[in-house]
Amino acid sequence: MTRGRFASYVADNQAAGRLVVQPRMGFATTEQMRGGLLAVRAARATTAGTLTLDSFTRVGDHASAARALVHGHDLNGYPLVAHGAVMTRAMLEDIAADDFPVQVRHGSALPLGIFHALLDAGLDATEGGPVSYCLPYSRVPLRAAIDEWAACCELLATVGDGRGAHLESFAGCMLGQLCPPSLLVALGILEGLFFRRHGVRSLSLSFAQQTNPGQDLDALLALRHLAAEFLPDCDVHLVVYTFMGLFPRTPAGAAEILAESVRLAVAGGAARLIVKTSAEAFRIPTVAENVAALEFAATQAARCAAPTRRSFDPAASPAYAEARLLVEAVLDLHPEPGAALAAAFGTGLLDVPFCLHPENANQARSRVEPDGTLRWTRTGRMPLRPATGHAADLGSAELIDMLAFNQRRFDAPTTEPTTPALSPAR
Amino acid sequence: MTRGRFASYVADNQAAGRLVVQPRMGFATTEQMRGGLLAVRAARATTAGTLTLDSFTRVGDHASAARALVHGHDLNGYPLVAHGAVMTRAMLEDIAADDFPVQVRHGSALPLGIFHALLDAGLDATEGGPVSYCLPYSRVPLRAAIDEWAACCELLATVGDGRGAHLESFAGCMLGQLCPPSLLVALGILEGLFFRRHGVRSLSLSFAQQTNPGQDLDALLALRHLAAEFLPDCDVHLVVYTFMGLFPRTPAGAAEILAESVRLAVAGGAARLIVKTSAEAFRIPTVAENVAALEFAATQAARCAAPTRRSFDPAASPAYAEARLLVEAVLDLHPEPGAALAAAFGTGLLDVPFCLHPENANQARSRVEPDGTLRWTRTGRMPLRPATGHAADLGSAELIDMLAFNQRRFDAPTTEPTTPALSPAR
Amino acid sequence: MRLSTANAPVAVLSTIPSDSHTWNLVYLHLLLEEHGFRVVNLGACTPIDDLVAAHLRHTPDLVVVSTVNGHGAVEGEQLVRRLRRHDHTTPVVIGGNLGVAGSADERHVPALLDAGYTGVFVGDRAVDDFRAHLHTLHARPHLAASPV
Amino acid sequence: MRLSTANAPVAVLSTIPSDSHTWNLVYLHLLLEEHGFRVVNLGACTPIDDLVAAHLRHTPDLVVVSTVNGHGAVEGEQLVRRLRRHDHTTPVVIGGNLGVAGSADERHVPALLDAGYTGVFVGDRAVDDFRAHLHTLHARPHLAASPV
Repeated sequence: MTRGRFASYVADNQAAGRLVVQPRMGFATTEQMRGGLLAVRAARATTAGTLTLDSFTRVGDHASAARALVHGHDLNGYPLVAHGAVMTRAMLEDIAADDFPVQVRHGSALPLGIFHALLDAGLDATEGGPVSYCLPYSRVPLRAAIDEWAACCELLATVGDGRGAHLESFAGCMLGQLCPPSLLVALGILEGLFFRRHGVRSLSLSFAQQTNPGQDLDALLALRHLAAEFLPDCDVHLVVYTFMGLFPRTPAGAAEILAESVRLAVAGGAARLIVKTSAEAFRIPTVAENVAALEFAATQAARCAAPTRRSFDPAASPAYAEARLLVEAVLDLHPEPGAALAAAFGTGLLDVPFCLHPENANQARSRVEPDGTLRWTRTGRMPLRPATGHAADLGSAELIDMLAFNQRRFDAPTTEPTTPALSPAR
Repeated sequence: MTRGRFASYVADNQAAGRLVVQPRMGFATTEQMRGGLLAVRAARATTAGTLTLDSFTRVGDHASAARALVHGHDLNGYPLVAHGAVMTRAMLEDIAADDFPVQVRHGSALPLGIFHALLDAGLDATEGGPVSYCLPYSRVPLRAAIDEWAACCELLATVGDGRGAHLESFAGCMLGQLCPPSLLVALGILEGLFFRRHGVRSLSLSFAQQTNPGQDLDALLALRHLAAEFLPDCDVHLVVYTFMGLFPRTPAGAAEILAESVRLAVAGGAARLIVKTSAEAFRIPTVAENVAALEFAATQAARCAAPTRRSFDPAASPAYAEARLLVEAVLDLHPEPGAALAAAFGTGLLDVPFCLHPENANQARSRVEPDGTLRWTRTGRMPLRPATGHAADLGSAELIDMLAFNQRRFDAPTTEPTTPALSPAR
Repeated sequence: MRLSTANAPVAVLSTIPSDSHTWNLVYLHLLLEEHGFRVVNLGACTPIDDLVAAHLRHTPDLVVVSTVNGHGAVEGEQLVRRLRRHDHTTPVVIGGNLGVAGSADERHVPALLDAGYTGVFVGDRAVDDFRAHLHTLHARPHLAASPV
Repeated sequence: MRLSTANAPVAVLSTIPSDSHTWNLVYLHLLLEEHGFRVVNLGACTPIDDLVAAHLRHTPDLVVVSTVNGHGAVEGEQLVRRLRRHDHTTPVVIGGNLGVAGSADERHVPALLDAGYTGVFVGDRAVDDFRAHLHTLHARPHLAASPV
């Protein structure tokens, strides 16, 4: 398997027992962005760099991004297309290298311009997906996103010195929270198959920490098992995201949720972790806060036992069972993964709970159990069974309660049920 | 004749009796550049905007320009390609318009990248030429510059709404000083023919103020007459440059040399003037100094008598006689103006005095007479006769004396011969 | 996300063109329903044209713009100016995090009210204030049919 | 620009890659000739590769870099570092306006000397100092054959 810069770095470190940790980070000016990357590179941790793009760039409104730069207004990320390849190469000079690969994170449903810009700038790693960057983040018709992502994958597949570029599916992070893991796992495999169909062979599959570590570990192991089954000819690594929802507000709570995500990554065989910081509940973190989180995560990872190859019994895994069912049902719709995904959402065979995209059925509902486990309360037309004994209807107060589950779990652990042990849920 | 934004603005103002005045101006950042353009636009004068590019961009070293921007180092102009089209459009937003056209000034021998960038940014006026931006400013082989400028012209000719873009020949400014005007006029006509051959029909021909106003006026009138003869099917206007050499150091001297260039422009029927400022002898002028110079020039222009269509007798014009001889001799070499120019320099039929380009014969020499008139002391293989009674050899002290002629003439006018009257030299 | 009566007042719920956050929209959807509204929820990254079209189609009794990505001050203003070309009277409110520096949101309030919003809800009390505002709307005659 | 004797010392005269000014080069050419040098004048915008090639071909007794466009501090340093890879002994001097802010040139002098120049000439006395420097070079044995 040939690997580009990003995948080689991750694989080499995983082989050496080191977890690659990575921030979310994007600043408006090249000077700020360079400063942030230099700090991440210098952190006492095995880091990869991140260029998070701003919201204007994400939606293709580069004129607004450029206007903000000219007038000295702030942006919530790095405007890659407005700055362009020449400036971005200079910004990355003597930073991005084989020992410090940089990934572009963008959130765009129609990212062809972003793909051209990042490749022109000499970068070769990014993330997203036709479903995972369309349904949660846009009103773009799914078919348009699928077509454009196909073109993006084919562009990625042609670049570089024959090693190709790296693409991470964001499907394991859909909406950040409240989605039962089996659907996240299924979507990850389906986007992986889509990437592979369009020429990308170096890819990563993501999974975002949810509300019960046992359930999360089961999901991560199921994802790894399914990747081996469905993508045997690809170079695949797993990436874990520290919880993306309402974040603990206390320093101790923020540290503990981050530590839990590190343990999940190591135990689940993930090669890479996207961290959050103690400032996350309040504002966009500073560079120093990001560095502190990266170094804390690295320390935690070093303390974990070396990941033993766990015996994983698919027959006993709830996530595996549901995810495999969903993947196979979708693939039965059409031989092309893209067309199959479009048909699946069109018919409600896939249905992301709480997702407002016009083409998502939005009939499925889920809830957080007292122990943090995510359960289906309504499955719409998906071939899954909802858990019994729950009202599907939900009020605003209850929603807030569910969204704040991890905040309560980590900020006031003594008043909550004991944090569940880290073993796969049954 | 269809005209683009730049040429229409200039022609309309000339028809209304207003001289368009224009600074040299280029800054590193979009914020500074926007501020400069806004100030020029707001000046109490009929102004056009200028984007002068930096030296790195001029030689195609966009990485160095971008590196300087990222590290906050200064640049001596606006790095158009490093900033790129998206940022430049934002920089120009609500500034560049039909009532304030902006011209890109660059000095590049191989400017195709610059042409693409300026057109992408929505601009449609620039300047230079295959000879005038190659011989004085680079070591680029003349044939390479000619080929690239041909491609640039053909690109310009295809853009816009069918009105095409505007191109100014810089040939009338070769080396800025010490070149007898007849050669400058001839090169202007030859570059104009080259532009026309490659599709550009909206063009301007330049002439830089030298050391004797009578000789300058004769040259400008000859240039206009030759343009009518050789470029009858083009939209052509004339542009005068305030003296480009060692500038007077006293405020009074700087004002008077600028005023003299205004009188030259008006009397010679030029539509546009590129000004210099009172700071010119010491450093790159500030925005305020540029605005002051533009407003001063406008005031001076308003005081001049409306330009009467002077009777011009080509048979009595020294500049016309020599320029026409040179143009016809060059055109005899090859039916293609580009190939003819290359052959002319290759054989020494054209020879720019003091020009160090490896393909310039550099056998011709000139000197400044006591009254400021520029005369040939050696003509190399050009079909011209040198003035008699002069040694061609020149020492360093004498060179400095000649370069400083205008400094002396305007800084200490009482100790010098009376400033010659503004009437064509005979 | 539940059925409302046909004569219930209508709220169009939207965000700004560059904002991809939706949990705020899911929450407000439920909250507005609990206050008797039928909700047209336009979801993430709503182009202003889509909002205007929805406005003209649904003739809502209330327009709610919720944004947290930091571009609310800029795009929120553009949005309401566009909307006000078509409609000078319907209450249009905005809330969330309006700028990149969260705590400085208050300074954007006057400009947004000037631009055409009838309410701007920022800071820790934003949700409470918004709920109170919904109750004052209920006092208006054409909304009286739909108490919570 | 005049003929020199075959055994005259050789000066390579250049500017930096981005500098298109040449009157300074024309002047220094004459000045160097008047001090007995045969001059190889490389003209405007000399790429560093061209300078290195000329240096290797002509094995000059002196290299003079003159620049006025404001990039001298940056490109002048790159230039001499490249040259010093091939030659540690030949005098290499630089002068002119080294930065965009003319009067602050003095601050670039130490870095340029560190990088490998044997002389840096800036400010109002630059030309006088350079002429004096040329006279000190004449005191060196291999240049003794060519007094002014």
